[in-house]
Amino acid sequence: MKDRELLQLEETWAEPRGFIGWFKCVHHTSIGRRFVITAFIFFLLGGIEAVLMRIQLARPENTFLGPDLYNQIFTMHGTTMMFLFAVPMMEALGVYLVPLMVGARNIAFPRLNAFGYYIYLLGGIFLYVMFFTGTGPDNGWFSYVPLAGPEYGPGKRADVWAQLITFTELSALVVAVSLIVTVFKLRAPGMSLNRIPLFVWAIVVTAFMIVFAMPTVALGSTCLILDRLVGTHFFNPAEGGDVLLWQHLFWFFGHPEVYIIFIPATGIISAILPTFCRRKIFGYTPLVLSLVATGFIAFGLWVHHMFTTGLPRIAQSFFTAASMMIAIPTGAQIFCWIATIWGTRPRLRPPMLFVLGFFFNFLIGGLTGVMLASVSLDQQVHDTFFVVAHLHYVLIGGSVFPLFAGFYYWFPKMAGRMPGDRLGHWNFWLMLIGFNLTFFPMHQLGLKGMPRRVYAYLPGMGWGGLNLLATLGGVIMTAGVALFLINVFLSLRTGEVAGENPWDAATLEWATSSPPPPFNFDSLPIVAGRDALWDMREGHSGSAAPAVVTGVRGDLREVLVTTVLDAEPDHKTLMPDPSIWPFLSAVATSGLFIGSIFTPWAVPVGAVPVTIALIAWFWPTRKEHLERIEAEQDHGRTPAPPAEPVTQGQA
Amino acid sequence: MNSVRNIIGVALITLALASCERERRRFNEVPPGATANDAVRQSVLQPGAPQPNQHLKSVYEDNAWAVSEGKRLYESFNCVGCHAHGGGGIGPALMDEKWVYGDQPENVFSTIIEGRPNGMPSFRAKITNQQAWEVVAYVRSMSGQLAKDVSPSRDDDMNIKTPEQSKEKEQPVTKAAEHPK
Amino acid sequence: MRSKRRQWTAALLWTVATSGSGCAGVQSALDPAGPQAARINDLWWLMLWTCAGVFAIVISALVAALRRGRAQPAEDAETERKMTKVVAAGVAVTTVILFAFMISDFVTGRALWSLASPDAIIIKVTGHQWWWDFEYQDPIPSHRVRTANEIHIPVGRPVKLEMTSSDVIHSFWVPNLHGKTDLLTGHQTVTWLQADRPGKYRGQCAEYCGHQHAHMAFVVIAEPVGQFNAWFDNERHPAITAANAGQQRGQQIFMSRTCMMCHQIRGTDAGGRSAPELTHLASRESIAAGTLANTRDNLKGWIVDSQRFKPGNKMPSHDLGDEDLNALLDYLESLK
Amino acid sequence: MSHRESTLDVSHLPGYAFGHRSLMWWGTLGMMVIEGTMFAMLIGSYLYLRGRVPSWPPGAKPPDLFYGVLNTIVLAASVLPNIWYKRAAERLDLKTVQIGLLVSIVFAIAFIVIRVYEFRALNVHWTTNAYGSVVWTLLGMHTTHLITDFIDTVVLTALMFTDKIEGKGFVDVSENAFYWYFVVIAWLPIFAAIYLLPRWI
Repeated sequence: MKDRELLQLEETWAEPRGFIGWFKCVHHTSIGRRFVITAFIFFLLGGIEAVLMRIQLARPENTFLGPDLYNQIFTMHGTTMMFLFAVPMMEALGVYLVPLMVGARNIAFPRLNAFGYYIYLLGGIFLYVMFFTGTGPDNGWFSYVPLAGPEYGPGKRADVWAQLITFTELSALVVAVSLIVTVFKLRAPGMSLNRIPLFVWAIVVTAFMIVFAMPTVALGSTCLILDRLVGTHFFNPAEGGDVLLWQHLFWFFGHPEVYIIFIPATGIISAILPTFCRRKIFGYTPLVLSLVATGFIAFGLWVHHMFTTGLPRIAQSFFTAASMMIAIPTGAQIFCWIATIWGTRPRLRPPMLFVLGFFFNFLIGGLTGVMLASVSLDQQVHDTFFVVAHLHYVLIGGSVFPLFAGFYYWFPKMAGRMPGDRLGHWNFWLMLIGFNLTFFPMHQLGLKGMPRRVYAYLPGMGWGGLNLLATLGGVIMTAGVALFLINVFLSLRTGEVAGENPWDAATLEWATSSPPPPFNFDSLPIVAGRDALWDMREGHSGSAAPAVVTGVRGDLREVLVTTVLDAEPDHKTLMPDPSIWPFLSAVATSGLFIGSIFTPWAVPVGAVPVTIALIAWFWPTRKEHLERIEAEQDHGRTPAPPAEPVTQGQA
Repeated sequence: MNSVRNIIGVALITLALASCERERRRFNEVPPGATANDAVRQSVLQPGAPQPNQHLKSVYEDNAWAVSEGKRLYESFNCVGCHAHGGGGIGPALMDEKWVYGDQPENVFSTIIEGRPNGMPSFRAKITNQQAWEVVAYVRSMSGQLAKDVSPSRDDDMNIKTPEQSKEKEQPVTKAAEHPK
Repeated sequence: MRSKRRQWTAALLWTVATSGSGCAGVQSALDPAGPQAARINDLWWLMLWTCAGVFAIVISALVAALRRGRAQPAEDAETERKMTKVVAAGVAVTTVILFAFMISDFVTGRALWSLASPDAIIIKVTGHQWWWDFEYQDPIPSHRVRTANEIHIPVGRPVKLEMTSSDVIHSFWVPNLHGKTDLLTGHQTVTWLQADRPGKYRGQCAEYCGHQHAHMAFVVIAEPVGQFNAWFDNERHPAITAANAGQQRGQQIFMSRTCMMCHQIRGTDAGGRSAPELTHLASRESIAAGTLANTRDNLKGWIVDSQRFKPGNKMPSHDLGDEDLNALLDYLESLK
Repeated sequence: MSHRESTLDVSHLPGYAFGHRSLMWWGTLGMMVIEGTMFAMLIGSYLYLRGRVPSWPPGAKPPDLFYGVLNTIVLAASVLPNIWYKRAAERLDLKTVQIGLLVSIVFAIAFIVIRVYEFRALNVHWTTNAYGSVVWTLLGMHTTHLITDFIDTVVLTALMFTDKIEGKGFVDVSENAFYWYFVVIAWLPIFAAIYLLPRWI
């Protein structure tokens, strides 16, 4: 690539500067980086809430937090971790990495992706502003009716929770659609379905689960707000409604949600293991099939959250079977990973350490999960600290540990510098020991009868010692996370400069500079095999530069669109220019959402600015129009009449 | 430009304070004027120029939890028996604009504590002052006197009347001279 | 080397946690006193040791995978084929174990429901925000006994609990006897209990139900049939008439102040249903839903300022004079 | 892509494409799946609530059929102009597209007006009981889609009457028609739920 073309690309794809410019960015790396940082800040906030809870529970009948504040804090902890950290963080990694891994210049719908981020950001700010003005939700992250209903949930607390759900699931849905279309239509030529990296497979399966699960909780939270503000009777038992309808709607989303959090973590592990074991992943096809199987079965086992509500026993036994069946694909994945590690003596750098930590913790979480699948045992341990231990072993052990592995693994790509190795080891060991000290005693607490979400417990129950141990563990784990922060800040300044491919990995994101330029690749790569970079190196050991695509205009934001199955070049299209309108639409939509808590008239009135902003977003500017005309009539060819018959059939 | 910023700042602070107050859970604070206040005159007919009552702002009127407690007590003390859900029956309607013994919080408080002729029992010593002030706040919300975001929504029972939250604010009229219903 | 140390810490942690602090406990699922809790306890130990075995095997496979082999392994087809067979075997074993768990669960489940019998004692349970209302059902209305936060059951005889909630969702759970069952507004859920050995079995609400969810406990007292019948007859009688002057004055205060608006004492004209029934308050061990021992000081503290013990509960605070307060306490302590 | 040469020239490829080859088609499909799941869940809740009461509809007459059937006919008929201007768009025939869009706007106004009468003919208010709530929410959700797609069509029509005509514009018009098919097809189960189920179950 000659310098002149590189300069032209640089100038065409440059991201706007300045304060206002910040809100106009549309490139997936700038939006993805903000997404990751915002989600991590909410992770820290959720962690602080967890520490406050642990301090209150350290001693029987502690008075550090009163019941009202404790209930708000445990709800904020659950809501922040599940809706503001876990799902957005996994999607953020997808937004940053998937376009790079499939060899595209940008995500499919860049402005829609930016809109999704701003809705998520404004939703998070809205929740925390309401929390600090005393309106923090206090009905749990599941917000069961009738406690969250109009009669027993006075004030606006339950509405704040329900509206936050509307924010986060709108953001998740929008980003999920962008990710799916990116993977289906913008892959580099040659990347057929069986050459897609496993991390990208995981993100696609997650995106599909989001698209099918999130609308259910959107409907549920809308019905709850209608019940509370407009006087409908969805959940009013006296007027034909049913309190269990809320539980069904919530958990039909709830269980896929926890797999939405877990499956990207399996993708991270499948991306890290080949690099550190220096061999191709063992069992690519079984791993992909396991991902898809987990995605499907996840929708069939939500009633195991409701085993104690007296549903007919035949229904419960079906869900027991489904809950146990889902352990098979997960087991297959673990066996394939161990087979990948077999005999390779991997380099134990921080990413690999966190993956090994994942194996240790997730196994305990998975096995207790299988125990919880049985109705009779679940009747004893449901809604006790045994379940708190299980969920933290699968969420922290199963998702946060691989996430930290991913942070260390992709930190050179995002920041251009290597993360500190020694601090990395300290961070890992403190988190591993702190995590196990905090949550392993909770299995015992649950079996000794300590229910969940209690702000205090009587002295004579025999729970004091284990709770104190858990609190100490919590302090150690917090120290571990603090070390991670220190490591990040230190490495940003003094870390050694990381080249294009510090770990000698195989996926395409390592084929460009770190951090990648706003146009990702100097020239679009052509994929030769499943492990793109390794195959290129072996295949072209002798000849010149690896195969690339030419003919994509450098003076316009033009990208190559390829077919779904075999990623053969199909046509070219223009990516939209940076624009302020996605941000303004997000602000208008937030105004509508927040206003509708206080008066139903905010919906029709608020819809006007939203419509205006969306129309302005869509309306092509003169510049965009001229660019499109030029791109479509490139080299004097009139817009190709749709000769190919294949396009006709799709009415 | 900074005047606009000031206005927005002030608006946000007042909003924050309002929502702070609306959401506070006052478990054991006894409200001001909780002592039996017998300085309340029922009638506007007084020798000389009529002196207005010493108006008393009950703190429960901005507190959503206290008003919902008032609603719970309104049902468990069987006020429903005579006043129904505000529509009235044996007792007068509480959701309309007509008030015989005054609509101000201190008037309603003394009506509950003193009792009234034609059937209103006296609840002196039968309910604590905190409970009485909570019921007062709820009774005033039935005719829409309270802010919309403080008044309670519908309850999980048969849907008899519009929730206090969506009740239009009535302009109270004290018909002391008129023959009480 | 490092992974070896981690394997040791895992084994150490596991044994310390499970055996160290023992299985006894005031409210423990591992200390069964009834047939159902015993069956679930057996299922628990079966699953625990199987899963511990699976955990040990997989972790040792991982450790072996880390230690074995050369830096640059040859990915020849032969090892790949062998590896595929091992992984397939692993998945097959996983499926078999899961199937075994499922069958054992179904068998245990059937046993849990086999207690249903016609001559069981039927108790109607109504959950309120933050206390339990129990009513022993009887075909003769006058024999029905209503009590709060404490129930007595005869040893060895099944008890049927027909449960519903009057406000939010609660969950009835006494770990020593059986698993939990939710109390749902607008639904009636049923559960069966039986105690095989006499004793006091504490239970607690297990579904988050608001401010004082943490202090919504109850006690199930299992006793031989003779003691149970004696208790039941006493409960059936209305409250004893006040004997001495102090108690009469206490009763007069009870009737003239706020107490009669919410509480019921059978045999007097205090008939409030929105608070625990006090006809035989003195015969109970605890007050405030299992939070405070039933002593004179606790009762006094509870009446004067209940928010100090359970902030947010529905019992109002009272500023009675000392002498009125003592008379009231005398009366309440006479309600055997 | 059988043989591998060091560079692959794609400069000859067209600048836009219709149908499932375009990104917009997949984005619209994503939108449909999301809305479709929400409608399916709402109808699922409708059937769940049906199971909670002995007789259906509880304490109310079933909605009058007249306006519902009329609107269904108008909706079904509105598919015709959509097919017409979708084909014209794929032929890049601007004149026909402009006329087709205007006709579909007339249809859109027609069924939004009829929809107002439908709401009045439901014979139940959303605060009456759970049946009323779920019926109003079902009809309300579908009406939101009618209005949003009506605004989409108006904006596209306005664009087609400006001088900013390009290939991508025609693709957007084609996808708008494609989304309109979803709004019509989604109406059928909702129509059955609101108007027919109260009479059958």
